[in-house]
Amino acid sequence: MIDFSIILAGFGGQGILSAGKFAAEAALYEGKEVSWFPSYGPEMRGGTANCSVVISDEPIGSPVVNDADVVICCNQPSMEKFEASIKPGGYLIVDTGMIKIKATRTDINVIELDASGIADEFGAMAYGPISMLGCLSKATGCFSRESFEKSLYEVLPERRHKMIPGNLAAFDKGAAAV
Amino acid sequence: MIDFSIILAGFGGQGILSAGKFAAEAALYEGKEVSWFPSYGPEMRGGTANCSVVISDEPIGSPVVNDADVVICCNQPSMEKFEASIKPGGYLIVDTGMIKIKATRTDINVIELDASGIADEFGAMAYGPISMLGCLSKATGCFSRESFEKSLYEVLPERRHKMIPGNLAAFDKGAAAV
Amino acid sequence: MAIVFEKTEGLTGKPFHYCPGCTHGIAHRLIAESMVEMGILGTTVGVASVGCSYNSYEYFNCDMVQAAHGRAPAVATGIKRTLKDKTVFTYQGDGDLASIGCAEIVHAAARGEKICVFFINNAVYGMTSGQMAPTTLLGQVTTTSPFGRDASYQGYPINVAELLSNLTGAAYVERVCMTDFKNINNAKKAIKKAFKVQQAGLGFAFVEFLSTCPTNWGKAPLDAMDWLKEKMIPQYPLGCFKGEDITVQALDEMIAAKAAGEEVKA
Amino acid sequence: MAIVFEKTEGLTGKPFHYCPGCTHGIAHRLIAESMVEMGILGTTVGVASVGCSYNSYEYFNCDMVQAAHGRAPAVATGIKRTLKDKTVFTYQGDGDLASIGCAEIVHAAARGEKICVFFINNAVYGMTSGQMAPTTLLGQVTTTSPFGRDASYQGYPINVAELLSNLTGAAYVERVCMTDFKNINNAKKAIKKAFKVQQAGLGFAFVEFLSTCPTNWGKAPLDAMDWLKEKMIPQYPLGCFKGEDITVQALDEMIAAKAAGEEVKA
Amino acid sequence: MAQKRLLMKGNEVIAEAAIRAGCRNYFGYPITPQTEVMHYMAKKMVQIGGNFVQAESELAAINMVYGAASAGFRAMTSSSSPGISLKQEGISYIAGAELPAVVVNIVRAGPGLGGILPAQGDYFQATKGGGHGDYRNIVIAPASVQELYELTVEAFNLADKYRNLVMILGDGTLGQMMEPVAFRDEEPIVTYEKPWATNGRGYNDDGSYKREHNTITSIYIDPDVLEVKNNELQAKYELIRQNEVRYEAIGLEDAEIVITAFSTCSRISRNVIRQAAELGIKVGMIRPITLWPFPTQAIADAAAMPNVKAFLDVELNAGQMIEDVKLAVNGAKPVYFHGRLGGNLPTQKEILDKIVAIHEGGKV
Amino acid sequence: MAQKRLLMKGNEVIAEAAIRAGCRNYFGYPITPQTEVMHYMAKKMVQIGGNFVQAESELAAINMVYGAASAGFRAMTSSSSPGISLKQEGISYIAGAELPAVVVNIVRAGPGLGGILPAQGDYFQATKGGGHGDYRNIVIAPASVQELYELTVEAFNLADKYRNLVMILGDGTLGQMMEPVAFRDEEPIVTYEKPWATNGRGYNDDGSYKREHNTITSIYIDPDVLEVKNNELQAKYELIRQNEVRYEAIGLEDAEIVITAFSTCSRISRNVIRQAAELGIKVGMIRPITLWPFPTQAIADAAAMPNVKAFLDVELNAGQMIEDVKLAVNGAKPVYFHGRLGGNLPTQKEILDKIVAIHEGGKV
Amino acid sequence: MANVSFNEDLCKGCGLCVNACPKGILQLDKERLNAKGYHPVTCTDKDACIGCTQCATTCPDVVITVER
Amino acid sequence: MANVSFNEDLCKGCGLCVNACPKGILQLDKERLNAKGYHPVTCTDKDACIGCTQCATTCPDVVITVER
Ligand SMILES: Cc1ncc(C[n+]2csc(CCOP(=O)(O)OP(=O)(O)O)c2C)c(N)n1
Ligand SMILES: Cc1ncc(C[n+]2csc(CCOP(=O)(O)OP(=O)(O)O)c2C)c(N)n1
Ligand code: SF4
Ligand code: SF4
Ligand code: SF4
Ligand code: SF4
Repeated sequence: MIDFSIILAGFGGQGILSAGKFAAEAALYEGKEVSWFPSYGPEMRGGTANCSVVISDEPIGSPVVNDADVVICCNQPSMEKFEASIKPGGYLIVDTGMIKIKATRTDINVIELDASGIADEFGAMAYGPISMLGCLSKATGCFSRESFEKSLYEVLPERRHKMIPGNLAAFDKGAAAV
Repeated sequence: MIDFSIILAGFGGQGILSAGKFAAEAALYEGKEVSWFPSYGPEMRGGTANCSVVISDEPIGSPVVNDADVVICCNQPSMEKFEASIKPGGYLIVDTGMIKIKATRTDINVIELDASGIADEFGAMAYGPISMLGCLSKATGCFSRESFEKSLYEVLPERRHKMIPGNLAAFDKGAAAV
Repeated sequence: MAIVFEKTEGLTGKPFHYCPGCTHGIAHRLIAESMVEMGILGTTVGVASVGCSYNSYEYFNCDMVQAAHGRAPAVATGIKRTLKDKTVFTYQGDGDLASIGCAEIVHAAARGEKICVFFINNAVYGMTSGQMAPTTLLGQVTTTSPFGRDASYQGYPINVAELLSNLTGAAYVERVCMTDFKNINNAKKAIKKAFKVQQAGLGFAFVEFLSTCPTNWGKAPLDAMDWLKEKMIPQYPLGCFKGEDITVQALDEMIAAKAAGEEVKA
Repeated sequence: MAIVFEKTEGLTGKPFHYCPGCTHGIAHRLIAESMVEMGILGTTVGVASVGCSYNSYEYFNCDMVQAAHGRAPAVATGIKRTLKDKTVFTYQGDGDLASIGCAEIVHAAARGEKICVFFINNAVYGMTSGQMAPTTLLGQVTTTSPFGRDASYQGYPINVAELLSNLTGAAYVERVCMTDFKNINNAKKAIKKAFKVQQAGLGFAFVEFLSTCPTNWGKAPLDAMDWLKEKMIPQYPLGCFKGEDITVQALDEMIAAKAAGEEVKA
Repeated sequence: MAQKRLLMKGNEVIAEAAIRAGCRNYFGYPITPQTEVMHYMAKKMVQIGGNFVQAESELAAINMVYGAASAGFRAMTSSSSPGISLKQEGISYIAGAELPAVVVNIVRAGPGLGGILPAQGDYFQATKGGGHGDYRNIVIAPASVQELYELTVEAFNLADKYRNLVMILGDGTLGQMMEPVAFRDEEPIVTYEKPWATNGRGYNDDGSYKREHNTITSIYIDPDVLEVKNNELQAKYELIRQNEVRYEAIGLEDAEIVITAFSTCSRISRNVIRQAAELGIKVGMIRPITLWPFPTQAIADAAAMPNVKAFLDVELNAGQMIEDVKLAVNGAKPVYFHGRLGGNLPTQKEILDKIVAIHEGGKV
Repeated sequence: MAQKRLLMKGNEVIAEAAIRAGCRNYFGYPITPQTEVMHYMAKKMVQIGGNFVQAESELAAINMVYGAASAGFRAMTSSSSPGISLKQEGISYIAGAELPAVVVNIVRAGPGLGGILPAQGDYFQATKGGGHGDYRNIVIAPASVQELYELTVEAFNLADKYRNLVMILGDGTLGQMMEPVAFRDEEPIVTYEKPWATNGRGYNDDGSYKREHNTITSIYIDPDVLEVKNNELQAKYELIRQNEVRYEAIGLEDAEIVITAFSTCSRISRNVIRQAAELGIKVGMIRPITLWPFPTQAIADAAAMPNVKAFLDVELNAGQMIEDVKLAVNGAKPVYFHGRLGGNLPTQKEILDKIVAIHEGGKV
Repeated sequence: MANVSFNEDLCKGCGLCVNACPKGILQLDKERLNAKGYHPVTCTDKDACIGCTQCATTCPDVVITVER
Repeated sequence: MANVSFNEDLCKGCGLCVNACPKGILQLDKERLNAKGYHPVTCTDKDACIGCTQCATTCPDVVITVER
């Protein structure tokens, strides 16, 4: 795997940046090279947030992703902005709870998931993007469920380990949708 | 005349810098290229003052004089400092009223003048250096008495023209000593 | 029915990029309305600074210059000296004005520079994500005072209005807040008075606005308003610190006299 | 017969380069004597600034750092934070401290930085040949106010001691002069008190010295002294503006307590 | 033994590395995109009893560094482009007074307030002296978060070794990105005596002073003295030039085109080399790690190799390091340029297109 | 008609020239050796109703210039090396906002507080950008008091023409010396419309505004927009490179050795050429008058002449302009260097000795 | 007779106007998100509006127009 | 019994000590210049010195030593 690239995008506060970090941590756990890069550009105060994650077997070139293998969209503006950035044959993962429009491209794989529904169900916004990581893992195999689980234990402080089962459940729900 | 160079040196307040300007003005009046450069270096607050004047038929190179054709000394520290800077065959003009030591070099022309005596006689410090300009003019011909006189009229504001005769008299006394 | 409240033409209409509930927006509107109501939008040059309001030049509908961080009073000086009959104001945050731009504001005041300074004190650096400002309260947690501002380590808040009111060149210094209808209207009065002090040629005019930063305070907009009232006002009391005695009527007379070409004695 | 007055070992003995009658020399000596008498010459680091005293590091016999123009309080902060048990002072002129270094002095005071600042106010820039300083008096002729300082064009003098005394972090602020035996002795008392305020850990200590600049005032040394008394003191009244109530005895007790390892409450 | 690889943000790694290098004195003023250095320091320094001061400005910050360094301590500041411009006087003073100090510039796009995204537009400022006078900073350009760590530690050693300012020149990409970093168990900290430090003369038991008074200064009012001082500085710089050049060379042995690029651009270019190889074009790279001293000889040597037909310099600016590349190549081979401005990064494709054009255009 | 030659100090001539060029706005902070510019302005501006402000610092001064220039007026500041370092942020802002402004640097010896005597150690800072980001100042290096006058007037025209900062780079020698200067009866002032100026929208009779609001800014938070802006800047710089290079060439037609030198060094070198001729050595000179844009082509052309065997670059620094000379020569001929530091000037003899050594040492 | 209207897409759902309204007739619409992703303000009882402008005066984003 | 002595070469002839001396026994020596070119201070009546140190305290150049 060389420079496998993912963009995660949505509103600020939805847990987008953290989800990106979990993805990177999971791949790191597998011994991959990884990078995570936040958007800290003009839209910073506009209420949107996005980040790029790159996973690779080789040292990573640019951590800034222009053409993505996968785009994970958690709101409509992100979808409008990033759909065009997906490589042909790549994946678009859409939170249908938030996004009412449909993907227009036909040369990509579109995965639809009511991630915000899952978030509601689990009682916190952050579970939405986590469920979409489930889709990502299942659809592309860029990291495994096991690695995701292990990385949760690694990254989260002890006192937050009680949240791991919930995260895994959300992850699995997402994976099941693929 | 190419880069004929003069150093004037003494205590601050003795009228050294002005005398240098008069010399430059006189030569300018003769159509020469001239430059005047004050010492504004480390000794500034130490109570000493000196300046370089260069007179030339060609555009002037450095206005800062290292090897002088003429050195005019109005106090002992200056003499100690600048005697060595005179070109062989050049001139050292000494205010014997202020300087008790004797010149040590034998390859230069030494002109001695009780310039501070003249200054006392004329009632103002500034006449001392002016009288030494008389020596300078007479000994080297780098500018003429006429040019000096004319430049006084040019440079001094009307209300100070009454001082011109005194300056000329001091100049002449100096010239007479050569 | 007639429109009794609508967007002023003193604003361009471009949507503000400020966070929800941030009172930068209120201050903008008040200044813009004041310019229009006083008929000086066409003769005013504003100076934006560096902070969340870095691009306020896109909002104010008068001519605007964006200044380097902290240097707005110097930029305004350059403008006012060349455009003596125009009105010049700066719009600055507390990091900008009280920290990096401390020398410029003190000296503009000391020179009695005939400019208006609108100072947004939100006790924090907004734009760069919530660092301690010179106006941060003791005990307040920020990204650079993560254990709360400790006087023995990080020093004391600076009361800018009080400090500047010490300088002879400062003609008018007032502190206001924008927590409610009454205070917002007071704030607008202060803005107009500041403009008039400049027009009358009396010297430096300064209005400090206590302002919220819900984002970096980590508070909901309404809670931020409460925090401002409960915590900030005790440290930064509202009121006029200089030029209280100058009445608007007196100012109007001076301005009229000046317009008529008479020499004004302050 | 015993020697009752001689050059202190607090000075290196290198002859001062100051102009005849310039009171920089007196201030130097007083500070140097104070350090020796207090037994802190070996534990003090001084910070020279940029002005006629740029090379005061050649005169003071303690460790000395030469700082960029106006930045001495920042340099002193860097030193004091790393050498908490040493005594740190700056020596700054009015151009250096009140003009270009305005932000640094205000913030060192606001931070309550535990340093002493010795401020030489001679109402003019000495070193660069007599330009207007922030402390230049109204009407005073300088090379950059050739027609006399005019408030409407060049603003008003800044009373630095009064200004800084507004800041909570400033523990001790006093203004002295060196016009005669009594005042010179008072000045020395102020210096010692400032050092003690630092040793007691109370915060920022500031002594402003009204000083002559015969050269740039165009006055003979004695006339300069008279001008200082007649013109400067009315604008810059002598006295203690902050910390008057702190007695030397109280300070000594705090210092002793600190040495004994007790926590001091200011 | 290297520890486990942790995913960390570049800016935080800089701060952690400085602390590991024994730096207990941080002075800074907030600016994007380097603020996390400050945030990390604000917390950590309090916890470990170090000094963290949020200065009133970048000017104050660099002068606090000057003070702490004078007193003999490791000290640092960090900022980004406009803030670094404000430090230029202080940087020149540090050079003049020969103080060891570390300054981090996480470069953003300029000029003026510019933008907050990554750039390399401060190359000239960093390497040729943005301040006044003849002086040199040692300038280090890490290309990964791991290097940010290792080279920051090294920066403190170099600063002390040469009594010189060391600048870490990163860009917004490096500062903001997370990448794995493996910390060492023990840092290779070299301790230097600082008998020149102004930390108090000290007293002997008999009340006499331990030594004469020390002074730190950069003014030498006598030109002859200053000239000697300046010549000494130049001699030191020559020594650094001889000893401290660092660079990475890739595939020079058979390269037809040699890319010169540092930091982020070198990362992207590394991938391009792979892609070009697939097209049958042999591309090598010289990546300066020290921008000053510059790997002039390495580039000159490459320029002398018969297989090398051209150079392509890639930067996030309008062409700055290319001058040093050209000075090294000295006319031996053509030097081409590809740059992006404003905060945008070049894509692999852009660079590859340029390579192909150079290769095909008969220009090689 | 040129008027009578007056003996005047360089610094005063700068001030007088600026006033003659229509500049009515001076903002400055005192520093040796340029203080006479201020003193002259302090008096004259009051007399002619212009603006003179002694700013609280160099930072404030450059930002006052920024303000006055924004309002559409000719404005200037002057300082010397440490003060110019403090202006770097402001200079970068002026570049970013494309404001016309004139900045005078009467260079003194550095680094740090350094000394107060003449130097050329700020060449890099002036020409390559001491501030952050990719920008260029037009840099003019007069070599006599007469040129100080003429080129200062020209500086204001160029600034307006290109909406660019023009720096007059003098050294302490030029600022402090008196030399004859002949003022013109009338100055060749070119007036440029400034519809972009922020001087108030103005009202029509019906109360409507004369125009939309103007804004002066240097921030473009969107990288694509900033890249466009940056490319426009670069295009402007290219235009200036094409149109505004100025230099003086002496005796190139048969020169064996070509001296490159600006300002004071070129004056001294001119005399050396005469002396060398007496020894039978043919020496020529290229004297850049604009340091940026640099006379690269002229030097490249000279390097291509068969009679030219070598270059000797003479500067008051450790070797700065020599990089631009070498970039122009591009390896075609050897380039030697002679420099003095700390405030000292090279003597004619030193330079001549170097010429003879190059000539005899078989190096030619 | 008064009327309050909203430039809804500018609303950031901060709730300051809700708090300011003396009649208590403003409310954030938790059911909807506007283009910016905020729950916009809405008036629950248009007829009760007295046109006091307190909401509009308090709104930082100049969302509100009031007629009377 | 007191004695005042001068490190004459450091004296800049500013006259501050002359003014400070309560006994009026100090004076600038207008006949002489010291190495620095100033007329140095001199004591006109050594025996009258009371050793009050007022001259020394006032001297900016630390020229004066007083014994008592
Ligand atoms: C010279 C310089 N230093 C630092 C910055 C980074 N910076 C941008 S805004 C800001 C602070 C703004 O805070 P404040 O003035 O309080 O305004 P607010 O954002 O709170 O409205 C800083 C430090 C900069 N742009 N330029
Ligand atoms: C950055 C910078 N700006 C300006 C100067 C020039 N300068 C040297 S001393 C001085 C003023 C000193 O005046 P003051 O602080 O009042 O001290 P004084 O000489 O009167 O004792 C100035 C402006 C400088 N060295 N550095
Ligand atoms: S960060 Fe704070 S000051 Fe800035 S826009 Fe948001 S709330 Fe307002
Ligand atoms: S210029 Fe003034 S301040 Fe400086 S040494 Fe002379 S008298 Fe003292
Ligand atoms: S105050 Fe304005 S932005 Fe806030 S909820 Fe009300 S209408 Fe919306
Ligand atoms: S006070 Fe000192 S310097 Fe002045 S005359 Fe007396 S001894 Fe000399």
